[in-house]
Amino acid sequence: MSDAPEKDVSSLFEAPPMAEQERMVEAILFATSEPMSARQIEARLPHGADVAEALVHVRKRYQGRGVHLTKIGDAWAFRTAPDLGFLMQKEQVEERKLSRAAMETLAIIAYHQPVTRGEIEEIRGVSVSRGTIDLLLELEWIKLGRRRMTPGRPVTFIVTQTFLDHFGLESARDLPGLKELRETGLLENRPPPGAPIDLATGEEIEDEDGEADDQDDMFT
Amino acid sequence: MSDAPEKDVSSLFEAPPMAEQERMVEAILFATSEPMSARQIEARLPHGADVAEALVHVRKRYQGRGVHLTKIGDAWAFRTAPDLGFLMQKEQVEERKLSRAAMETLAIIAYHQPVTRGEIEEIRGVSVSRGTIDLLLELEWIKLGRRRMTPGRPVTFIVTQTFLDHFGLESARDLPGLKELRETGLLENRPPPGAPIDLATGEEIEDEDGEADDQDDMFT
Amino acid sequence: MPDDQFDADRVSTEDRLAAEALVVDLDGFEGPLDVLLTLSRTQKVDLRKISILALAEQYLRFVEEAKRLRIELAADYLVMAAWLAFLKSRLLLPPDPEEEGPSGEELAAHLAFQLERLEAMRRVSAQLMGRDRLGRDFFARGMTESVTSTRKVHYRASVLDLMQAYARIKTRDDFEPLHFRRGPVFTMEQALERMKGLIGHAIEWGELSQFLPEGWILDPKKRRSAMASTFAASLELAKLGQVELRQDEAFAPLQLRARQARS
Repeated sequence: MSDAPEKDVSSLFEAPPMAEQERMVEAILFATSEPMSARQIEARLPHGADVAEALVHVRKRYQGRGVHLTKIGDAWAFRTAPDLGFLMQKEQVEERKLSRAAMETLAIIAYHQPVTRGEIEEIRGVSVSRGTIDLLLELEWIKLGRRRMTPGRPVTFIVTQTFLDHFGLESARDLPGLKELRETGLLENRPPPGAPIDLATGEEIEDEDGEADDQDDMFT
Repeated sequence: MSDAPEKDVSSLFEAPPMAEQERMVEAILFATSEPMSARQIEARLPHGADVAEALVHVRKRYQGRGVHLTKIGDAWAFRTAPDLGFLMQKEQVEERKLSRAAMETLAIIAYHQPVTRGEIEEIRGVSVSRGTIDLLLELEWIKLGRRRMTPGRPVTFIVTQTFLDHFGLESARDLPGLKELRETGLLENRPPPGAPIDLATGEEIEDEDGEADDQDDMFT
Repeated sequence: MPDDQFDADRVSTEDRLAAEALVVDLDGFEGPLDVLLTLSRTQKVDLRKISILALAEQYLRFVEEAKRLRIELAADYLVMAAWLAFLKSRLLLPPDPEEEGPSGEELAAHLAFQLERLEAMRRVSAQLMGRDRLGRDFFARGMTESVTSTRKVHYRASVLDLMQAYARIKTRDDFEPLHFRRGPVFTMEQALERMKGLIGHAIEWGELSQFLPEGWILDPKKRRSAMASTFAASLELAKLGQVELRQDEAFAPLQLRARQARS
């Protein structure tokens, strides 16, 4: 559609050159979160663009590449080349936020390591469920330290290199102390949102995912 | 050790041709929105692949396209070309407007990193307001660096890969105006003459000798 | 001379107006250094050539103006005023060879450096914010692919979560409404239950304190409760003929062991 005379008169309403339209379609389809029909793409492009042609070009450009432009119904999307599907297997991750109980237990271990389970319970004021410790062990964020040389020789917990990597820390000592937390405003004067505390008992409210601490009868 | 058996074994795991490796890298990076380090990519590729070389090829292939391969710290990601941003209004995320204090604090951390809270306050002449550091941590634009080996061993802050990604920087060395600031000596740690007065608190500033090394880490 | 006089008056009128404007707008300023930087712009010169003496005077007028208008200034503004008054005297008076410390010129040079540095940080901050930004000018892949086959839960937690969790534990007590809280008590029943479980293994003499339950050892209050109930429980067990108790002398640690099977 674009001919020689159009080239030098690049008016506001003129469609950009095809190479440019192709770049645009490529970018739009890359960034979109769902497949888009030609009409949807067209609505985003400058007036006068030829979406059908641009799509043909993009499709050709990606032929034989690691990613293909594929048509799904009447919509278009970039998809991994079918023969490379095996590379995507590890991509399947479900993001989940760590429960409050686990977060607090982890924080205590990070700040007080090496620390025994009994000490964690003393600091948190509630008992620590086996599941919480197991999860942290499984994540390899904590590991067993030396046994305490006290009767019963309880095991202690310390944080791991994996923990430091995950939290981007050089060492657990780099975590700000209470005074520093207060100074930087991290330690707020109000309970942070989403941190319900049962004021009547000081006990923890169960986490949504049902990972409650076992409220042993220990303290009652 | 004879050559023959080795060869047989390695042939089992022989790396695919470079063109194929390139496709794989392309597919892997296309499938994720998070930057991936060469090592992470390598872990997904068949044994013996040369990720560094494949990345060079992919980067070249996408030069001038609607989508670019960008380097972010030591990681890589596909990003749309900045000049096409106007097409993507629908994908634009509502940006949280940063306060002037937060923007300045961020800039000070980026240009002076690793930097302590005291130093930020000394530069801005006011105490760091409650929640500023909190907000920047939450955005994952800053993180904790090593503690300063000075009295009190204060925590330090540095910028993150997410920061680099957000501002389209390949490394902290590419911060705008960095060279000029260095040349004019404005990034030097110049202690106040004589009895130092901290403008933020009216207190004496800690002895900050011998930390010039720290400061150079990022930029040399 | 008259020219100078006139000049000084004119400047001071301008300054007064500027100071008034600043005072009215005080909320918009981020501390004394910010005010100084704003004032320095009225000199309309390169920050390197700025007159710190003039700047100090401008600032002092600003503080006076605030006082006249009965506006309460934050302490750091007053600290700065005091310091600038000191600096001014140093700059005006001939140097006293007796006096220790840095010269007025050194102090002025450092203040100029601080102002220049702050301005530079403002400038680069604006440059940084004006860059093409992810999610606004350039974009990440919108349709991340995931092949359903291997499922892996990825737990997300940031260092901020970690610090907040810790801060939360450490401040929890602050948020509790006032109510009488029964101190932690380790009951005699609990102690008895526990001792019965342990006593079978206590073949050798051991001190009573070794039998305290985990979690009741560090906090002195809890320790006291546990000690009392454990002691009572051991008396009870002695009465039942299950343990033997001994004490070398008054106030020496109490020792106990399981009563030998046949006696």
